[in-house]
Amino acid sequence: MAIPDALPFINLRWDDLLFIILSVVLVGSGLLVVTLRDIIRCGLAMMVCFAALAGLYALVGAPLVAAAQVLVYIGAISVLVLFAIMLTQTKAAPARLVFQTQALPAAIAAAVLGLLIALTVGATNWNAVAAPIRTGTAILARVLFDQFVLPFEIVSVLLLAAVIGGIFLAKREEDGPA
Amino acid sequence: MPYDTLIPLIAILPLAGFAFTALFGRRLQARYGRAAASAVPMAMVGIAWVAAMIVAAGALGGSAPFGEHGHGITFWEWIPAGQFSVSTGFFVDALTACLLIVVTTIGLLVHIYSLGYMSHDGGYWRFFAYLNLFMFSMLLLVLADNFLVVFVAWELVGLSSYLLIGFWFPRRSAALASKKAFIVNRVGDVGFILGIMLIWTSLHTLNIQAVLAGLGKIDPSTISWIALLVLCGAVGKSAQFPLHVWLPDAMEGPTPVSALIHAATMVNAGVYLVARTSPIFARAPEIMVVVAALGTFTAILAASIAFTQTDIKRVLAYSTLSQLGYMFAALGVGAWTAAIFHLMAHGFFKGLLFLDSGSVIHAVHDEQDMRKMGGLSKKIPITYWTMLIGSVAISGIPPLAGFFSKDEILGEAFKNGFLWVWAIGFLVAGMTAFYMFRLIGLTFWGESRVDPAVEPEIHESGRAMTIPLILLAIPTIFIGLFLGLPFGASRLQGWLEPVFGPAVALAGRIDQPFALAGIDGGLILASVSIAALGIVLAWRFFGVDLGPLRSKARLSAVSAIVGANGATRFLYRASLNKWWFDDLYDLLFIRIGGRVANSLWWFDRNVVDGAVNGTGRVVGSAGGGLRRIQTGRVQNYALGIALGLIVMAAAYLVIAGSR
Amino acid sequence: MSWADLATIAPLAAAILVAGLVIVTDIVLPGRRVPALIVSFVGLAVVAGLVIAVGAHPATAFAGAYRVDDLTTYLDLLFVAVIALTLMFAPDYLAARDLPLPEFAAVLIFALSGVLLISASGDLLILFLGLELMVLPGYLLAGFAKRDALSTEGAIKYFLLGSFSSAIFLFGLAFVWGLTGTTRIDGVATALRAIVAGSTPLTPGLAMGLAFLTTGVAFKIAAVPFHYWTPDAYQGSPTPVTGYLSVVPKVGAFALILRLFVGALGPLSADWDIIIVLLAAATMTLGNLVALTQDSVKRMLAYSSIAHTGYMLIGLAAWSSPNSRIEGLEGLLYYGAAYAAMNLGAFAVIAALQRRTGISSQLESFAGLGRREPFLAILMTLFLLSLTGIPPTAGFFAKAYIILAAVQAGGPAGILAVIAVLNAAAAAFYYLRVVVYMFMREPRGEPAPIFLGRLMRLGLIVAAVLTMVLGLVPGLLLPIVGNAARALTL
Amino acid sequence: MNIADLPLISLITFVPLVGAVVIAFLPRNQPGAIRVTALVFALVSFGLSLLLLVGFNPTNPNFQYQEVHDWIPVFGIQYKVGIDGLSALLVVLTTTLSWISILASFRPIKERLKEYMISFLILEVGLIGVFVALDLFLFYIFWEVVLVPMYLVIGIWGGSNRIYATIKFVLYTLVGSLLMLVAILATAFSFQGATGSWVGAFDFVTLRGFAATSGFAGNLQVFAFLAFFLAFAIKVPMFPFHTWLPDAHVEAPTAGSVMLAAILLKLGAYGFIRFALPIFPAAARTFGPLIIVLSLIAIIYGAIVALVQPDWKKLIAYSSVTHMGFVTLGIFIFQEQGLQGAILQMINHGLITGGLFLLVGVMYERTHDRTIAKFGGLASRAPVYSAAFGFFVFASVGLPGLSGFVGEFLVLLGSFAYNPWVAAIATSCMILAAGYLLYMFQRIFTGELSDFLRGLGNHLTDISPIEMLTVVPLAALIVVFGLFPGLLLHMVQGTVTTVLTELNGVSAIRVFFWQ
Amino acid sequence: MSHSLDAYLILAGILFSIGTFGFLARRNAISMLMSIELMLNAVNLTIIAFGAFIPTLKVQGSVIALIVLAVAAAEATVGLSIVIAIYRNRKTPLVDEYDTMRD
Repeated sequence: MAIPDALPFINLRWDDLLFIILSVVLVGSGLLVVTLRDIIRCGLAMMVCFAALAGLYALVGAPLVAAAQVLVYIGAISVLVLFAIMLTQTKAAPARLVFQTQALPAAIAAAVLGLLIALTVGATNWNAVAAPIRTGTAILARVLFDQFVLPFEIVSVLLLAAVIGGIFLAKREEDGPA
Repeated sequence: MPYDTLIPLIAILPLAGFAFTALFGRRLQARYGRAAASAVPMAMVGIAWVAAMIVAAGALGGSAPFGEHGHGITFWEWIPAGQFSVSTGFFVDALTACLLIVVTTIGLLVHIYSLGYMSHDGGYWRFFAYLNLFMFSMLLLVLADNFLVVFVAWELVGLSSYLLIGFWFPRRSAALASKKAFIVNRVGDVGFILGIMLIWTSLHTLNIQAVLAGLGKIDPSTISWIALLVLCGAVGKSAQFPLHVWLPDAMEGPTPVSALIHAATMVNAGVYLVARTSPIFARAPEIMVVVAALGTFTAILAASIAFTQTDIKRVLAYSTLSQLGYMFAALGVGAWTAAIFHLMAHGFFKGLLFLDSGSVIHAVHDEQDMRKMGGLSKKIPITYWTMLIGSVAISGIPPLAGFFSKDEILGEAFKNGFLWVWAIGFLVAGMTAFYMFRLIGLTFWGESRVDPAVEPEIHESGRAMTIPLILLAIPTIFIGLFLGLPFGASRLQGWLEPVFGPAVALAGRIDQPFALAGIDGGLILASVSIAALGIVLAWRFFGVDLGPLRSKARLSAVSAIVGANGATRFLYRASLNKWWFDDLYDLLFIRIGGRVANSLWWFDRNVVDGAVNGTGRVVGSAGGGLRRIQTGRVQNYALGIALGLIVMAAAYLVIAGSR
Repeated sequence: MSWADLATIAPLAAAILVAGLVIVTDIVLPGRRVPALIVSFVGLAVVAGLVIAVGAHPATAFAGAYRVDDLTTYLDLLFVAVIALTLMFAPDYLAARDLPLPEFAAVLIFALSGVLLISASGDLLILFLGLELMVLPGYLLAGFAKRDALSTEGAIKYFLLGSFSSAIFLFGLAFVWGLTGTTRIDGVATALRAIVAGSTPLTPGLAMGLAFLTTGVAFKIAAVPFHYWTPDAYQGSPTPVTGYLSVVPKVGAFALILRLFVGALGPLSADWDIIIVLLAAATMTLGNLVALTQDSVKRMLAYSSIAHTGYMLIGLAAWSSPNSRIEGLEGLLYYGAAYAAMNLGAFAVIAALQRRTGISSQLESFAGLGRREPFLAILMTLFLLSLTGIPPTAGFFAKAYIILAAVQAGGPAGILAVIAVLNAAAAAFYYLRVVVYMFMREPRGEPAPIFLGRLMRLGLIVAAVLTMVLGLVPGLLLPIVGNAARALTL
Repeated sequence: MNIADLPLISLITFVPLVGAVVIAFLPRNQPGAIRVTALVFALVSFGLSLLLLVGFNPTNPNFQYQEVHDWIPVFGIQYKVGIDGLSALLVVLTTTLSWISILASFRPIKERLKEYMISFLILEVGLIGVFVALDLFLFYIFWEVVLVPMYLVIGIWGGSNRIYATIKFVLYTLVGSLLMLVAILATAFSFQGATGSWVGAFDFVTLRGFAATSGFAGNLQVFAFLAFFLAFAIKVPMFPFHTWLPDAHVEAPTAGSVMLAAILLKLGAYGFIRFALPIFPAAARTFGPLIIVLSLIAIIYGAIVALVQPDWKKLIAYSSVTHMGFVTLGIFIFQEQGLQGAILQMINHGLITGGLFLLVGVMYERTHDRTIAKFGGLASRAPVYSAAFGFFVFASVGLPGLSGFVGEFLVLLGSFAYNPWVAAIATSCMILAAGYLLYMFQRIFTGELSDFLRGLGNHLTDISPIEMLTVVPLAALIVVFGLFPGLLLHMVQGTVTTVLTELNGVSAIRVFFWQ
Repeated sequence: MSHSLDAYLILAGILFSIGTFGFLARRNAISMLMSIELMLNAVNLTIIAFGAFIPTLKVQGSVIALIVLAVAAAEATVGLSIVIAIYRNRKTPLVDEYDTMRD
């Protein structure tokens, strides 16, 4: 089966097309995350956003990270966030103002920041190669448990600390005022 | 006893008396009575007098170790400041001797007089302590061989004067007068001390004899400056215009003080200083003119004020000013011997007059206003007669002391070409005679205007007071004859020749032979006549009650003359208000000065300190402003961070781009 | 991973183990405070011992990702001491508020492992993880008094902004990593040296990365204008935590700066030093000015700790001048120790005052302390004088050292010296105002008596002795600090 | 054991500290024991300081009784103390006034006696330390140590506005002294840069030698001198940095005012002579004329402002401004007599103003008021007191024969040699001094007894023997030094010669358009 | 485009600034938390992109991204626990109402 390298008519390569689609989804869902009124929908948009990211990771040749993204973000963090939303929603909350009074300055600042990043990126010679290099899972594993074994262990400590503290903070007091 | 022991004793004894009385006088007086409190100071002054007389005799006689040019003793190096060194020491020559005689004699008599005069005062012991302090200071002044030590004494004299003028300090006027005296004196002292500094920077010594010997080494303009600055000091202490204002007020002190300090001794310090430094002035002829001008102006100014004063002591105070003016005039015309002559004569007769006035005041129960006296001649005869002698002496009637000394001044002025000095001095002689007899007339002659309640209690003072009067009357009569004769080459001239010789030579004064039948006779005649004229006029207006001579006072005539026209009214007011000098100084230094001081203080609080506090406030309010960026809202903070990040990125990009 | 690697990371491992043990102790003996404390203190002693033992032989592990040198040893000991002191100050305060000690100790010791990691990191990733391991427990500790509205408010502010800045920091790290091609610190330095040596201008990407990194660390050390979280987090936190927060994350972040800016980005110092100078000037000035206006002593000390950040930054600015490489770092490190002693002490006194709940840290509550509680008042005075920089206290010598370095550096840093002393003079006002209240004002009403626990008292005495000793005989610490500084610069 | 073997200076310096520690352990409810302990330790220090004079050799130009111990060897910082004539005198002045102040505090201080005495003894430690330190770093430490006890003394035992006054005092002083710290460090570094070694970088003797041989760079001198100048000028205090002084004086308790006036103000002048001139001679020459102008302003301005002060202590405070103006004038004319006069004036001002403040305190104890307008006629109710006060007033006026005169005269003489007009302006202060002091004396002591005083009834007693005991030593010294100033001048001749030798042959630095 | 590092980096930059905007503008604590997650993901994207396009960073990129992922998880844990704790106290998730401490 020979799929042409590039799309007909617009002379767009498949992976480029995929990139564009994923980018649009990413940016679009990202914007939804920060603009939607209903916070639950924000959470859902965030999951979409993370999914698009996972796609991009796969596209650029990091399938393991893509998998991890799906597992950790969509599977864990987003769910966590949704639980938290459930726990902290009062009925009145969504009706109230979503944005700060400083939303406009915030937008401008964010835009300037984005512009700055884009401009610097464009103006910088990164010594990059022309095509993405795939990272094999095997080599990844070897590197992770050899070269990066210390960070790996530490991350586990970090998670342990976070969990211990988190449980303490989040748990309901038996005798306290709830 | 060798002189080297005797000379220091003259000064140290009164100091010891002061220290003793200051420390123990109060307890002695409380426990053993007044006599006990005054015994030590009296004894000290008495012994000092004896010592002074022996020393003076030695010095005037030219015996060893004094010789012609005096004898010095050095004690210890006072200020050893590297190159600068001052030693304390005494120096006695004929000039010192003359002053020693005046100071210790009058001092002793005033001490005796005070035994009576102050006998009812609670601060008796204190008074004697102060008097002793004054004696020490004054003796130190005349004995010192060094300008800086002279200055020390100069200020100590000022201190004692301050203490004595303010002796009755609960009286506000006394306190004010003492303060005024000290401060006005200090004005002069500033000049003096600057002069001392100039002397040292020019000659690197402050020993008086060494300085006088080394004058040739410095240039004339410096000498002029030195002379001018030294003169400042003299003007202050001798109360010459424009620093004359303190002396009349100083009459707030007890009368013995006025006699001793403000007539006979301290005020002579300026004359003494100028005489002592005569070679300096002789080398600065233009400053001599200044001296003469100040002297004559003060003489006539004070005499004109004395015309109308009603306070008996004030009349005498202005008279003192006027006589000091004579002395300065003499110093200015180069008649140094005459100045010292007048100084001594004036010391005795003015001391007498003041003590007399004290006796009068005592008699009329502390009344000083002559308008409330009159007709006292019978009730207090010793006082009356001695005061009359003093008045005659000051008026310049021969053969009393004032005649000789004043006439010598006028004569020298005339002969040395200072005709204006002579003319004014001549006029002042008449004025002096007039106001002195006005005083006599108002006080002793005519009808009594004394408060009827006091009238019956008027009586002559006790012996402690009258004996000094009599003792002082003797030199008042005879000292002129003793010192002033023979005319031309008098005894005093002989004594002081070694002291003033160099200056006279430098100044190039004419040393004409005395001619009784010539010019000198004429001058004598003229001055005696004008004195007589003054006396007669005074008799005419203020009455006379002198044995066979009797006439009523014509006070209405006085008012008529005063009120005759605008000019006379002005002159009267001017005289009465002392030519408004006190008002002028009050305006300048108290009101305007006070305003300046207050505004400077305002400046200090609001501008200088305001800047300090303002800095604090600015910093504080900056903090207050800055704390408001801490709104408490996380998003604001985050925005701040984001903006910071953008700025930082921009900064780094700029930095990177500029490499 | 080899045995040698394990030996080298022994202190870190021990710290983590201790944290775990504390939790286990709590599970075995629930609700008991003393065992947890004993385990903690013994564990800390073991950690300290290991630090010394390992530090005797500088080594690297994990192929350079983890390096132990004299700087590591110095910082580690300092951090262990601070954690120990915090554990001395906290129990009374926590007990009074019915807060559990074991969790507190465990989280605290987790944070310790974070800073141990920072001080020993030879790798950017380790650095980042150390940072996270340091700050995450910090967020938790800030909100430790979870029923207290202020505590949780402080915690969420701290957390949100902290995460924001972590993201920024990480972004910067990514850029630097991308441009230098390595995460190893010495590798980064080598790569940058090559870049600087070339005549090409600094790439915008690198500049951008630098900006993100600077912002990130400036936030962590609470430099103006990234300081906003500090007053709120400090004020809200339980007071012993505030003491901890004002020292460990700050000095830890400075350790990170030393590893990152000096160790890795050192070749670019010509680019970042002026930024540091500006940050330092703004930081001390704003910190002091706003502290002037505070009525709450706790919040005032929060602002003052911002000002102290500024002073410490001077050391960094001085480092970037070749005249004063060593002195700048020495000053910074010395300051860290002095600051730790005096600031912990000062907060501990407030904590002691607040032993009973409901006592505010308003100036008013210090009124008459000199009469009521002379021991506390005198110690507080000592700490405040040291914070002011009055000799012969630690704060003075530290400030003098920093200023010496700045003077040596000359140029903009020299001007910083002058700004610093003017600031110090202004700061005297608010520090001494507390003294005024303690000794020169009388309390309103009848304030309740204060009970000092033995541990608290001991801790205060230790802090005070350190404050004095570091000022009187700075020579004790100077060689150590000198070695630490040289370890970094050579 | 030989006296020379004892670390005499350290003993003198730290004996009061031992006293402070001892007092800290005394029970609060035994005020008598606390008082006596404080006095005893101050007296021990005083006695030891007299030993210092006994063994002092004025002909030896070097610092004597030196003690040197390494302190922070990395920077060559040492514990190095020693004295020359100048510091010896100031040390003895300090120890003298310390025990007098403590004695004078026996009755007035009833509250928090323990803390008070501790503060005072620590204050003494700091003050002595400043005068004996020969290491710049050590000097700075003692310099700052002085600040804290004084801050507490004013702030705790002071008057109604004490907190404002004490904070102003501390902040003002700190601004100057911290800049001085920068300058000290810069100087040390500059030395290190020139010699390549930290050894001696903080050692005064070494720095002085370096300044005399190679000399510090011009811009360093200018900066460092200005920083030193600010610190010292604030302490002196020179116009326009003087405004903390009236506030501090008015609010401080009696003994605090005494120490403030008598010793603390000397720190600045001492700093000028000891450090600023020898180490930065060229810069000193550069700014000399400016400082002379400021001194003249201080002399005249302080006197004029003193004229209209309504508060007893404030008046004396402003008189301090003018008196210290003489000191700075004497220093900065760089002339032998001027410098000697300045040093004399420092000692004399300590004795005289110290005495004045003690006496004001005596009356404040009885009246609890210092408003001059409320007084009047005191001399008739308290004659001994008035006499004592009068004595000190005239000493302050500069009456010859008392010590104040010699110092003032030498300063004036020196300034006359420098420039007659300078001398003329300064001398005119003699009139003003007489003016404000006698005006004060007149208002308080003469006239009728005021209603306010009459209202006090029997509380208005004359001075008590203990109070008399506090001022008699000062009065005696004033007389002795007035008659035999050589006692002091011989002591400081070496210092003066050394300082001036170092200044000679150095020319001013050009700073912008100046010089 | 998909073969260009710049494209990925710019995309990451956009995502980062979207996150920034959300963080600055949203009132809800959880929204802010989500915004932070967006920003962290932007960083991760950057890291992955570098790893993919720069040969020397080849394997590292993925590893680092994984670790960052874990860190993000830890942060989220802590954050959410704090949010829950404060919600118990304040009964509102709106962060801008937590302004008891200010000035």
